Amino acid sequence: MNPVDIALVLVVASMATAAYRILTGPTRADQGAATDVVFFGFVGVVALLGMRLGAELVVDLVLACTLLGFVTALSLARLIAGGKR
Amino acid sequence: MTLPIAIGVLVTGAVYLILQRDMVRIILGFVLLGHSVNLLLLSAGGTFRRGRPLLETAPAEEAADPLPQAFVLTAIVITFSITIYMFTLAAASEDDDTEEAS
Amino acid sequence: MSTFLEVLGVVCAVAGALVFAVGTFGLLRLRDFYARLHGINMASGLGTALVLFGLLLQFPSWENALKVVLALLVQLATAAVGGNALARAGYLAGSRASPATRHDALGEAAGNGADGPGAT
Amino acid sequence: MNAALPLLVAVPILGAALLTVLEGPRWLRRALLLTIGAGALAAGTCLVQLTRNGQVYAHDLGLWRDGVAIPFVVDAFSALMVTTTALLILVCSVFAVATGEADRRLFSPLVLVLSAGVYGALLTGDLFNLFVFVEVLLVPSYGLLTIAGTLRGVRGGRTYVTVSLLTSTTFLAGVALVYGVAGTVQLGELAGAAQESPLVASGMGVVLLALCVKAAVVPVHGWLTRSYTAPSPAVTALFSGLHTKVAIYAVYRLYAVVFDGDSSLLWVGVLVFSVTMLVGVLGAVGEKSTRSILVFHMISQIGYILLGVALFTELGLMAGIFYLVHNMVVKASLFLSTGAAEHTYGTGELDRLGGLARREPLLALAFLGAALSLAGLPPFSGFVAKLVLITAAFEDGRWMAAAVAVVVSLITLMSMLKIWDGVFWSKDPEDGEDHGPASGSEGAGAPGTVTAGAPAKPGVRPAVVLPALVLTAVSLGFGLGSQVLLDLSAQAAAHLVDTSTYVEAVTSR
Amino acid sequence: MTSFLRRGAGILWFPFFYGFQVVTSSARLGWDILTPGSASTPAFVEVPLRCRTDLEITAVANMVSLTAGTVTVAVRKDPPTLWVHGMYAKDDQGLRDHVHTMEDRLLGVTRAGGAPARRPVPGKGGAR
Amino acid sequence: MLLLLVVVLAVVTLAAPAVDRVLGRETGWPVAAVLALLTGLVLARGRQVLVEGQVLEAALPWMPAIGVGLHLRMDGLAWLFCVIVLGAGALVLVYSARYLPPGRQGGFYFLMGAFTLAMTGLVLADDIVLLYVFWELTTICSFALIGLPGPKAGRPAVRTFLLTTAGGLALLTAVMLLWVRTGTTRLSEILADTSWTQDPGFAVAVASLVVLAVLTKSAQFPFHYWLPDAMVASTPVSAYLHAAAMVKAGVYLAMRFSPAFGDLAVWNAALICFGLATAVIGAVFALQKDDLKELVAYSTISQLGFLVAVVGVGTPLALIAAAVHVLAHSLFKSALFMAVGILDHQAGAKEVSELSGLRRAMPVTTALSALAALSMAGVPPLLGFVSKEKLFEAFLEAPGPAWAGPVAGTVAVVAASLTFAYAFRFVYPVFTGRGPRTPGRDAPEEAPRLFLAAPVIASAGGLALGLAVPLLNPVAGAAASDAAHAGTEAHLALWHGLTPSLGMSVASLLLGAFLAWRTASGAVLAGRRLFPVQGTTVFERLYSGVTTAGERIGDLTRTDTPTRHLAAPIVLVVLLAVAVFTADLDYGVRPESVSHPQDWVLVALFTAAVAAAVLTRSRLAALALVGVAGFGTALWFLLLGALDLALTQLLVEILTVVIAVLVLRRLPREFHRVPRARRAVFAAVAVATGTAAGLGAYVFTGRRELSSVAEYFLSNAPEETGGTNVVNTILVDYRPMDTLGELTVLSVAGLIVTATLHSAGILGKWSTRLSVSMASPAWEADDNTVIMRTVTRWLLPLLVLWSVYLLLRGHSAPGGGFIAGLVGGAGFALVYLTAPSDSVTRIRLSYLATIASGVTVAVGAGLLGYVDGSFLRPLHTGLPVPWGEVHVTTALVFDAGIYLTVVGVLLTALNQLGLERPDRRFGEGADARERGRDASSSGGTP
Ligand code: NA
Ligand code: NA
Repeated sequence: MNPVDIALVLVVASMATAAYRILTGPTRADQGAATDVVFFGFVGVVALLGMRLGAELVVDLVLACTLLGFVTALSLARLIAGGKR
Repeated sequence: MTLPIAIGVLVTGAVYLILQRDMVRIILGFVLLGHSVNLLLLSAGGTFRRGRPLLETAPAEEAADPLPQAFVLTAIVITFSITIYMFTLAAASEDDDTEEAS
Repeated sequence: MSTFLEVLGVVCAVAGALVFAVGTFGLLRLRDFYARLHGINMASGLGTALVLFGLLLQFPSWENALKVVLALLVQLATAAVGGNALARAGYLAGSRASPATRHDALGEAAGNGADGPGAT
Repeated sequence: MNAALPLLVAVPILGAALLTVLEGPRWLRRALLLTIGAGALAAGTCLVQLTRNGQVYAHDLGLWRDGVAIPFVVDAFSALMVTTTALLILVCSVFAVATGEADRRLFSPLVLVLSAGVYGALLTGDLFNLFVFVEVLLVPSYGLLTIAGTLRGVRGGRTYVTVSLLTSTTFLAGVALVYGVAGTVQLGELAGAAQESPLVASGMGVVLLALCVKAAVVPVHGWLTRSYTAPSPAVTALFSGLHTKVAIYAVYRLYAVVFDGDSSLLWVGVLVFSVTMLVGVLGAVGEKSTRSILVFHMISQIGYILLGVALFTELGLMAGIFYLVHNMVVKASLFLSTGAAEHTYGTGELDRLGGLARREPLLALAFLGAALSLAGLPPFSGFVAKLVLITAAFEDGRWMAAAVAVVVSLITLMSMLKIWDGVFWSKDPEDGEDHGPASGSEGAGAPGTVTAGAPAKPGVRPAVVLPALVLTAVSLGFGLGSQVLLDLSAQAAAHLVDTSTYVEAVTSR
Repeated sequence: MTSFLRRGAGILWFPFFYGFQVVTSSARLGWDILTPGSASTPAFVEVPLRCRTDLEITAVANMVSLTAGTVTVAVRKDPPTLWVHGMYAKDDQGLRDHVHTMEDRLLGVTRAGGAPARRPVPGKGGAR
Repeated sequence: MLLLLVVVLAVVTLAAPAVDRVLGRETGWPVAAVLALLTGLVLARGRQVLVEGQVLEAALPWMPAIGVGLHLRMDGLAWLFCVIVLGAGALVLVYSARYLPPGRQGGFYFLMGAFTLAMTGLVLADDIVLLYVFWELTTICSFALIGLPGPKAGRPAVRTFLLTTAGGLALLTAVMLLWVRTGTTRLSEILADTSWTQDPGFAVAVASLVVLAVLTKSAQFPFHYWLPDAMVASTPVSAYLHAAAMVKAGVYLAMRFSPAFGDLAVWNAALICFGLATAVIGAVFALQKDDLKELVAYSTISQLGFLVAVVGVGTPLALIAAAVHVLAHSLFKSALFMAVGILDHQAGAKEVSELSGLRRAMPVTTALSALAALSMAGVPPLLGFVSKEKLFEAFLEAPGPAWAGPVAGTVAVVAASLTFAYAFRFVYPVFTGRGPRTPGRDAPEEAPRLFLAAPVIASAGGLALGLAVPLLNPVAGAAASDAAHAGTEAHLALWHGLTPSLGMSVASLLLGAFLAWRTASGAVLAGRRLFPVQGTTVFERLYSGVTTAGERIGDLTRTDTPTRHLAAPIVLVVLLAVAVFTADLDYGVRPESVSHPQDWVLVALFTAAVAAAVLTRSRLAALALVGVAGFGTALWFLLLGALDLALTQLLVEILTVVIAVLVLRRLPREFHRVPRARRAVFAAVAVATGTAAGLGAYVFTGRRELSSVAEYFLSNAPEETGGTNVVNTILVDYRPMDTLGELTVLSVAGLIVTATLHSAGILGKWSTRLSVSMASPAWEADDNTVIMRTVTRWLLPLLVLWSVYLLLRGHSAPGGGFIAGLVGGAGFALVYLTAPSDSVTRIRLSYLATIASGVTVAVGAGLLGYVDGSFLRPLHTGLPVPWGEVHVTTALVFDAGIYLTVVGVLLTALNQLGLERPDRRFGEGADARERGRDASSSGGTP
C-alpha cells in the first residue's frame, strides 16, 4: 500500500470523526469547529490526491481549498456568535 | 457504474430535502440536485477518457470531452445565482418555514 | 535528488496526516469545547502545513513554491485566526468550559465572574 | 441581416446595464425602456416581413463551423413570436410607466433582461443555449415577482423559484441525456433523432416534460396559480404573455424538429391537454378575484394552445400558433384592464368591486372585448382561434378533445362573465362609503392593496387604460382581419410540418 | 552593529525557535489526547502585552493560537492585552511567561531595540 | 346592394355614439330613417328576388387561408327576414326616440345598430362560419342591451348570455362538423349538395346540434325561461328582441336548414314536439301573468313554439305558414310591446290588476292594442287569422304516423284558444271598466303622436296585410321555396271555403272565448305554480354546481407550501422513467473501463454525507454536510479531468457557505420536526427518483465514442483561438453566448437580491441570545477583530494578485474570469467578515455599478466581434512589448467583464445579506410608498 494512501485514509477518517461531532454537537460551537475540520480535511485530501495522481495542477486547487477553509472558519464563527461581529 | 451510483445517491438526498417544509432544507436539496445534474452532464461526455483538456500539459488523445465541462461551468454559475437568491427569500421573513399556518 | 525530495515529501505528508488524525481524535477525547479547539488547531496548523509542504516537495518548481507558500500562509492564518474567532464565538455563545477550568480571567474582567461561560 | 440577430439579445442587456446605474432623470429612464421595447417590436416586424414567405435566416454565432457554433435562427414562427412578445413587453412597460411601477429602481433593468432572455430563447437553435436563455428570462422574473414586497409575494416567490429551478434542472438533465446518447445539442443535428432513436426520444421526453411544467400543464399547474397572483398587475401581465408561452414555443419547435412530429405519442398530449383545458377553466370559475380567475384561465388556454401540437396536422399547428399569438395578446389585455382597476381601486376581489361599467366605460370596453375574445366569441381573434383549432381537432378525428374544447369555451365565458358582473355591473359595494382599505377582510394572503391614502373616487387614468385598450384592439384586428395572422400561422406551421427548410438553414452554411 | 547582528541572528533563529515551540506543544497535546485520562489544568488567563502596533498584536496572538494548547480568545488594543485559553496553565503567571517569551522573540525581530525588559502584569498596565 | 346594406349598417352603428353626443335620445330619428331607407331598398328588390327568382350575391374575402369568406346571399327567405329585421328596427327606433329619457343614450343606439347589423348579416350570410359569427353577435348585443339598465339586470343578462351561447356552441359544432365533412363553408353549397345526409349518424348529430341551437335561441321549452328573464331590458329592446331579432334567428335557422333535415325523423319530431309543447306551456304562463310585459313575453314563447313546430312539419304548406306567421308575429308583437311601454309611461303601471278603463283617456292606445291583440288571437280579418289558419292546416300534415297530424292539430287548437284567452286579458280588463284606476298618475293622458306612431304603424300593418293578404303570396311562396321545396306557390286568402282549418279556427275561437270568460278576472291561475321547478332555478343550481366543482379543483393547489408543487413534477419524472425503463429498449454496450477504483471512495463519501445531511435536524450540520457533498463533487470533477470545474466548484462552495451562514444566523437552529408518515412518503419518492436518475445515468451515458464536436474542439482549439485550455476556449470563444447568458443570470441575481431585500425588508433578528455581558473583553468587536483584519489586510493583495493571474492565464490553464472573480470575491468576503461593524463593511465601491460595468464590458467585447462579422467573435492581435509580442484577444476582455460581474455580485450578496436592515436610501418614489405598506403588512403577520 502506498504510504500516501495511508495518509489519505487517516485524513478521511479524521473527517468522519469531525462529521460525527457535527451531528452530535453538543453545542453549536462544537458543530462549527468540527465543520471547520472537515474543510481543513479537504485541503489535505486534495493535496494527497494530487500527490497520488501525480497531478501538479492541484496546487491551484489546494490554494483554493485553503481559502475555502479560511473564509468558512470566519463565517462559522459569525454563525456561532449569532451574527455578532 | 460508480458515477451513476453517486448521481443516484445525490438525487435521492436532494429530492428528500426538496420535499421538506424548511426553506433552507429545500435550498440545500437544490444544491445537491445541482451537483447531481452537473455530474450527469460530465457523465454524458463519457467517463472512459479522463484526461484534462489542457493541451499544454496533456495529450489530446486522452482528454475528456470538454463540451460538457463548459456546460457544467455555466450550470454551476446559474445554480449558484439562484441559490443566493433563494437564501435571500429564506431570510426575508421571520422563519424559513414554508408551511402555511392552518 | 528528486527521489530524495519525493520520499521526504511523502514522509511529510504522512506525518501531517498523522498529526491531523491525532488532533481530530481530540474531538472525541477532550472534555470541553475549548479543549477540542486546541486539538483542531493542531490538526489545521501543524498537520495541514506538513501535508502542503509534502506536496511542494513532490512537485518542486518556483511557480508551485509560490503557490504553496501562499497556501501555507492562508492555511496558517486560518488555523490561527480561525482558532481565535471560533474560540471567541464559542465564548460569546456561552459554551461551557469543563469544571476542571481553574480560572476565567475573561469573566472577571467583565465583572461577572460567576456567570461567564468559563466559570466553574 | 443574419448577423444582426444577436442584437435582440445584446441591446436589451446593455440597456439593462445602463439603467442599473442611471439614477435619473426619470424621463430618460422611461424613454430608454420604451425605446428599446419599441426597437425590438420594430425588429420583430421586420423579421416577420422577411420570413413571411417561407425564408429561414440562420446565423452561426462567432462564425464557427456548424455544429460547433450556437446558431441563431429565425423563421416565420420565431419571428411571429418575437413580434408578439415585443408588443407585450412594450405595452406592459407603458402600463408600468403609467402606474409609476417602472420608476422602481430595478424594475426597468429586470424587464429588459427578461426580454433579452425571451428573444434569445425564441431565436436559438441549440438545446443548451435554450436552457441558458430560459434562465436569463426566469431569474429577473424572480425579482419582479417579489419586487412589490408583500409577504404574499415572498411566499409566491418561494413556490415560483423552487418550481422553476426544479424544472430547469430537469430540463438540463434531459439535455444531458440527449448529449449522452446523441453527442450533440444542436437542433439541426438533432433533427428527427428522436424518431430514429428511442433513447434520444426518452431524453427529449425529459426535456418536454420540463417544458410542460414550465407551461403549467395539468397536473403540474399549481405553482402558476400561486405565484402569478402575487406580483403587481403589470408583472403578471408580462409573465402571462412570456413565460409559459416561451415554453409552449419550445414544445412546438422541439417536437417538430427532434421528434419530426412522431404521431405515435400524440394521444398522450391530446389527453393531457384536454384535461388541462377542463381543470383550468373549472378552477377559474371557482375563484373569487379577478387575478386568480385569469390565472386559472391561463392554464385552460395553455391546454388549447398545446392541443395544436398534439394534433400535429398542418391545420392543427396553424390553429395552435394562431391561438398562441391571440392568447398572449388577449390575456395580457385582461390582466392589464383588471390590473388597472386593481391599481386604482386597490383590490381585485369581486365582492369588493362593482359598478365600474358606468364609471370606467373605456376600461369596461377593453375588458369586455378581451373577455369575449378569450371565450372565443366573434368578431374577436379568439373566435378564429377557437374555430380553426376545434375544426382541426374534428378533422383529425379527436372528437373528445373537440367536445371538451367546446364545453370549456362555454365555462370560459361563464368565468369571464363572473368578473364582468362582479366588477363592472354589480352594485358598487362601497358606494357612499369611505374608499379606504376594508377592515378585517384583508388577510395576509390577500393581494397587496394600494388604496392607503388614495382619494375617495380616484378613477382610472387614461394612460393606465390605454395599454389594455390597445391589446383589445389588436385582438379585434386579428379577428376582423384574421387573414394576416392566419397566413403567418400557416407559414409557421408549414415549417413545423416539414422542418427541412429550418434544418437546412441551421446546418448547411 | 552588534544589535544589527543580534537582530539578524534573531530573525534567522526565530523559525526554529517557533517551530520547536509548535512541535513540542503539539507533542504534549497529542500525548494527552492519545493516552487515557488528562493532565490538563485549563484556564482563561489575561496577558498584558508590550506590543504597540496591530501587526505586533496580531503576530503574538497568532503565535499563541498556532501553538498547541493555547489559543487567543479575546483581544484588547489599549492597553494591548490578550486573553488566552491555556490547556496546561497550572498557574496564570506560567502561561503569561510563556506568552511573553514568544513576545520577546517576536519584538526582537520587529523592533530595533527588542522587547522592553519589564514584563507587564494584569491590572497594572493602565486603565482603559 | 348586400354589401351596401351591411356597410351602411356598420357605419350607422359606429356613428351612433358620435351622433348621440349631439342629439341625445333624438338619435333614434336619423337611425330609424336610415333603417327605413334600407327597408325601402330591400322592398324595391322584392320583385327581382321574389317574382323573378333571382338570388342576389356579394362576397368579400375574409379568411382565404381557411376558405372562409364574407359571402352574402339574398333569396326569398332572406328577403323576408331582412324586411322584418330592418322594418321592425326602424319602428322600434322611432319609438325609442320618445320612450327613452332625454339625454345621452349612445350605448343604446350603438347596440341597437349592432343588433340590426348582426341580424341582417345573419339572414344574409351564405357562409356557415359567417352565419355563426352573426348568430353570436346577436347574442352579444342582446346581452349588452339586457344588462344596460343597471345592476339588477346583470344576472338575467348573464343567464341569457350563457344559455344562448351554449346553443350557439351547438351551432358552432355543427358548423365545424359540416365544414370538415363537406370541405366548404358555403351554406348554399352545403345545402345544395346534401350527400352528407346520407350518413345517418352524422346527419342526426348535426341535426340535433342545430335543433339545440334553434330551441335555445327561440326560447323553446325547456330553455324558454331566459326570455321572460330578459324582461329587465328596456321596452324597446324587448320589442325588437321579441318581434324581429334574436328569437327569430332560431326560426330562420330552422327554416334555412329545412332542405337538409326536412326528411329526418329526428328533426321533424324534435321540432314539432318541443314547439307545440312550448306553444301550450307559454300560453298557459301568459294567461297566468298579471304583468303585461311578462304576459307578452310568454306569448312570444308560445308563438315561437308554433313557428318552430310548423317548420318541423316541413311541408310546403307548413313553410308558407311559417313565413306568414313570422311576419304577422313581428307586427302584432312589436305593437303590443310598444303599447305596454306607452301604458307604463303614461299610466304608470303595466299590471292588469293595476290598470282599468283606459279607453277613454287613451283611445289610440286602446285601438292599436286591440288590433294587435286580435291579430294575435287569430281573429279575422287580421293577418294573424290568416297565418293561424295556415298553421292549423299545416299541422294536419305532420309527418310520421297517421295520428300525428290530428294530434298536432288538436294541440295547436288548444294552444290557439289559450292565445285567444290571454289576448283578451291584455285588452279587456285594461281598457274597459269603470274608469281610470292607476297608481302612478292622477289622470293618464294619451301619449304624444310621435310616441304612438310606431305601434300604430305596426298594428295597422296587421290589419292592412290581413285585408290584402294575397299580396303576400309571392313572399310566402318564395320564402317557402327557398326554405325547402323549390317552386312552392302560396295561395293566401281570408276565405278558403269550408276547410278543416276553418273548423279548427272556429273551435279555437269558441274555446278561447270560454277560457277568456273563465280567466278574465285573473284569479283562476294567478299565483299557481304550474311547474315543479323554475328554469332560472335549474340554471342557478347548475351554475353554483360548476362553481363549487371549480372551488374544489382550486383547493387542490391552494397552498403556498412548495412541497406539493414540487412533488408533482418529481412524480411525473419518475413515471416517465418507469415508462422508459419498462419499454425494453436497446441501450448499447457500456464500456468496461469507465469506473476507477478510487471512484468508490467518493461514492462512500457521498453516501455518508448525503445520508447525514438528510437525517440531521441541525441547520448548521445540514449546511456543513451539503458542503461535504459539494467538495465530493469537486473531487469527482478532479477525477474526471475537469480541473476548472473542480476549482469553480470549490470556490462556489466557499461563497455558498458564507452566504448561507449570513442567512442561517437569522433562523432557528433546528429544522422543524417531520412526522414519521410524511418522512416515509418523502423517502419513498426520493428513493424512486434517485433510482431513476442513477439508472438514467447508467443507461444513457458513457456508451458512445467521443462526440464529433468534442473531437473538433480538441483538435482545433489551439490554432483557432490561441488557447490551450479547451474548456475556457469553449466558454469565451466558441460558445460565448452561453457564457453571456450565465453572466447575465449572475448579475441579475445580484440585482434581485438587492431589489427583494429593499422591498421586502429583512425581518431578521438574532437567533442566538448571547449570554456574555457586554462588559466582557470578548464582546468588543472593534478590538477583537484586529487579528483577522490585520491578517486580511496582508492577505488581500496576494489574493487579488492571484485572481488577476488566474484571469490572465485562463485561456491556457485552469482559471478564467469566473474563477478569478470568485477568488477576488472570496477576498471581499474576507474584508466583509473581518470588519468590526456592518456599517464599516459596506465596501465603498458601488456594487451595482460594478455589476453593470462588468456586463457592459462583456457585451462590448461581443459587439467588437462585429468588426469580424459576428457578435461575440473573438478578435486576435499581437501586442508589441519590449520582450517580443503578446497575443491579445477580445475573449480576454470578455473574460474581464465576467470577472467584474462576479466580484460585483459577491459584493452585493455579502453586503445586502449581511446588513440587519437593508439600506433604505436605495430606491426613491415607488419604494417610498411601499414602505408604509411593508410596515402594515409585516405588522399584521403573526
Ligand atoms: Na362586485
Ligand atoms: Na493553539
